[in-house]
Amino acid sequence: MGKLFDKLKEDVRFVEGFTACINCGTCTAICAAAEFYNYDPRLLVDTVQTQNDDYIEALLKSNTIWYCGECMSCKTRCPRGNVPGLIVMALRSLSQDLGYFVESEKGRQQLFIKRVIGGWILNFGYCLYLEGIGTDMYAEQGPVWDWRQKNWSDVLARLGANYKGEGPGILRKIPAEALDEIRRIFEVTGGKVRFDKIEESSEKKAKEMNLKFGDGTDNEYFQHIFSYDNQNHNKE
Amino acid sequence: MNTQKTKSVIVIGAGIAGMESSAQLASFGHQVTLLEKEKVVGGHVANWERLFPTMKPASEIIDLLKTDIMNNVNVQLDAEVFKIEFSNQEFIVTLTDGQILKSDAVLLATGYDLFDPRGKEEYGYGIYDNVITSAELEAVFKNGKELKTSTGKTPKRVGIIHCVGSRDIKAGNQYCSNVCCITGVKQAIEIKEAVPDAEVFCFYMDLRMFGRYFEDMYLKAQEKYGVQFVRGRLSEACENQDGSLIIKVEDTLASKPLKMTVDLIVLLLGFEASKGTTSLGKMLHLNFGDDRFISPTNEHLLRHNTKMEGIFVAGTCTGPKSIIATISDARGAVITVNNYLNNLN
Amino acid sequence: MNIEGKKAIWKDYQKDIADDSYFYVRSCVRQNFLPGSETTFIRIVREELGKDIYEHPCHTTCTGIGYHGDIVPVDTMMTVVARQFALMTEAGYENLVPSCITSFGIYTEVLDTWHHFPEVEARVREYLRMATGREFKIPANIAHASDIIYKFRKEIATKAMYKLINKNTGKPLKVVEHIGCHYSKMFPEKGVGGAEYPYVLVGMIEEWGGEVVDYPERRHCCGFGFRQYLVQANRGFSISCSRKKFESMQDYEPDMIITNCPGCPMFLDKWQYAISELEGKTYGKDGMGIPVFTYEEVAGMLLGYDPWDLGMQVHQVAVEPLLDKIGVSYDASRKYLGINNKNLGQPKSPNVLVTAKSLLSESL
Amino acid sequence: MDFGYSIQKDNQIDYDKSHREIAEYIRKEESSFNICMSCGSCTAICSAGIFTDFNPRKLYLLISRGDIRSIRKEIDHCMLCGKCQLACPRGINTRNIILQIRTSIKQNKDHVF
Repeated sequence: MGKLFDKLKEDVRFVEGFTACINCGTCTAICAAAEFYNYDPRLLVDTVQTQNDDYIEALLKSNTIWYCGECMSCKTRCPRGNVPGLIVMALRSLSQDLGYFVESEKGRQQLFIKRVIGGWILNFGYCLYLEGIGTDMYAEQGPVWDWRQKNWSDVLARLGANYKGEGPGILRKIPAEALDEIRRIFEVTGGKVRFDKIEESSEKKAKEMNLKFGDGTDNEYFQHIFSYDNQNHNKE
Repeated sequence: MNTQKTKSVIVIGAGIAGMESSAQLASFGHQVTLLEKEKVVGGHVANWERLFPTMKPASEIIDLLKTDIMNNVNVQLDAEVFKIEFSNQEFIVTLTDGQILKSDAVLLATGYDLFDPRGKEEYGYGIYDNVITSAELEAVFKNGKELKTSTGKTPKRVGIIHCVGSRDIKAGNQYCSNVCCITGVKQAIEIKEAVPDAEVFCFYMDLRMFGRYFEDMYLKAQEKYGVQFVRGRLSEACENQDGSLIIKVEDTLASKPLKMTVDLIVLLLGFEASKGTTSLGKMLHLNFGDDRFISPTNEHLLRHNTKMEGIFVAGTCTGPKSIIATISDARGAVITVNNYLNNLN
Repeated sequence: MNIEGKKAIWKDYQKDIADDSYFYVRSCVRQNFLPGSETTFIRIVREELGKDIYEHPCHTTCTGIGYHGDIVPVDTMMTVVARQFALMTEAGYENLVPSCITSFGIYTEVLDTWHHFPEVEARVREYLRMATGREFKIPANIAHASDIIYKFRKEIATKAMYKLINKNTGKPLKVVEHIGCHYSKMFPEKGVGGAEYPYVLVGMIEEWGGEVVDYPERRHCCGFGFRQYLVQANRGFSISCSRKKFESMQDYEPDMIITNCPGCPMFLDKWQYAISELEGKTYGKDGMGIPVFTYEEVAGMLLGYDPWDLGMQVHQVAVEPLLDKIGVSYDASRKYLGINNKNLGQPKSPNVLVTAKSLLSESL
Repeated sequence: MDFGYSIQKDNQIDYDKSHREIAEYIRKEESSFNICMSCGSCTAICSAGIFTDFNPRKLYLLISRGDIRSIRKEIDHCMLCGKCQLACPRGINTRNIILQIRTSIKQNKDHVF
């Protein structure tokens, strides 16, 4: 039994989501990622099932584990009670903890999610925060969103929000002591370690790729991982 | 010894296992009573039209078995067992109608029920009109009806789904039901015979062609009838506005999701321990396997004995079997029961 | 289609939904994109249904998008969830009502994991103590906000001014219901109606006079896929998923789409715009697209609330055609105004997708 | 308008819209095409498969499903050595199938490819 497989078994989601796979393809048949990427959850589970370190390491360094959208449609259907979606989540966590994620184009995108979503969580207490969502980076949000963003405080007020306000309500200012608790939780539970590892591995990789690395969103590496697509993720 | 008094046995369930074992036990000179809760004998096989792999009519088998039990077996129809007790060296079987029967031994041939496909919600049985079961298709053939969709059209494309209620932990049945694969091949051929222009697809996980001539049938289905086999389990079926259905599977050998419209879906239903098998087995405190079928004393050598002395088992109450296997199993049970009765004094 | 078959399944998935005293936890996506829906939910629960619903100012995100974006470790997510439970316990509530499907899925998953792995719960309790000194009780009941509206759909129907009926033809409106994946795909028994034929929205639609469309890609994900939308390079996946649904539903000519998930309505709305720009293709009639609503917006609309108080002006696909079909009265000139009729200008028109405004100017 | 991404093609085989002309042609010309059981003996022994990702088993399968998006470039890998024919447990005339695929591609290329 491989060391990496043993590591996966330390993740409760892997224990919940992995039983012997019968290779029936029920998961792939309704997998959205299998429709639009070179991806087959059945094969992914079958690879993990080999318990072979070389195969699993290759998987952890590949684009393959980053195609899943975590919709969990596979959980409903597997006749053996597997959850490919949970197995993917365990693989992604391990890939980041080992710093392997930067070895694949899709994996490197974790820095974007860490800085944007992670930043919003720790600084505002929200997973999303309107001030960072503009049609410059999210063009599909369209003209109505542009209008709303130009007038956000007025529109939010009309829709009964408590934007940046005290007390309860929509987009209220979350009290500093609450945010401190969240940050302490991240320190105690390994969230901060994960964040630091993502930064540190990404910085190394940026050097290797000769891309300028810096804080925030306005640097070469960050812009690259946000927008670069080698156009080879869907052979068809 | 000819001084020995005749011994009696009650056989419960007049499917093919019960009929065959009753006839043989009678031929050994025992006094046999065969109880059947339905109004007719023959069990599931009586509802079948033709049998794999010979394509012989099922009625032929049933008729032969009937003639065997006609004279020297006491057949009681509409006879449902209420309780079974053992006191002073004999079994006392009480029927739901109050009738009381006594015997030296009891042979359970209580068989199986077909899996209820409504348990696979995503297959849409009972919701989408053109999703039917293998048993319903068999009835169409048996009644000499034409194969039509719910809207009366002749199907142009039919999907046959293997392993419905078998090899499915979520459906509560992890085991293989043995006969569905070959039944699927048989019914695919029959559909092509009925509607030669129809495209027929079998969606399977493994094709378990274990019996004599099974592989030949599979080859014939491909070679002569152009039946197509897709290795992939049905994930979901959805209905189109015209009542046709969209099937979603992975073509696992191509490693691609596959979607196709079919006019008719046939679900190959797996076996489950019948209600009778379950209730009588529990009443008699017999052992059950994880598959909820009755466990004999020894799976290899004592396949017909149970932990209760004088209680024996035959046929599919100990797990899914083909007709061929069921008949052999019934005959094996006969030897075991016969030895037991002869050693009583 | 045999509805009796669905009814039999719905019977098997009756969910216990608390009757009063709700502890409300908000949705990050909706606060940012569809705030009017949360305002409307609280208004309906308090004013129409007269229920007690409490919101703790110190509650935060459940980290759901970060967790499913895989930057937040499972233990971190669980401890943040435990903190929400602690706030509820301290406030003396035990009926949790998340406004978000991702959160609902996460709360359900956490409780399921703790049930099977008590040692994990013990570990998380210790983490929470170390980080915050807080303790918590397991919620007695978890119901998604849409479960509450479902539970009281009949009360809402009796108070409603309108029905989901075309006032000109008298026929029921054809409604596509879209269920957020994490509502019941992970734990079918936790969702009203289960995973394959969820009833939570169907129940509302039937009760309010509409007719549900069961189309082949009904169960398909909208395509959010967390990282798949967040990162621009991956959005081809997201838009393709929604497009697949539109292609599958268009032949049924639906009048509207109703969803119970925060992200889905935003995506099903915005992707219609993006598809029209990329392919020149629009769905629905007159090139105006198929309007997309949250269940609160629909409830509020039928109760006679002003569409612009519900927040329908922030939709990209114009809602006016649907409002007109039902006969909802609204003041088109107030659509883009702020409080006290403050003039906020108007959004630009897209290149392809027809908006109510440009339709108006054409008719002039 | 450029959003920085584009709508993806769908990997899902849509059997209702797929191109089965090639399969129909081959079934006519080489009926042993029907009896393949996808055992993979041909692929295991295929000389071309050693150096390229040519996979005769998969090729036949995709053709019978009408998913011919990739076969045109695939088919030229085959060197017609005929080893597959020796390996096939059902004696399928694999060599002739390849030849027939090539002919039918020529015949169909205008409206299929």
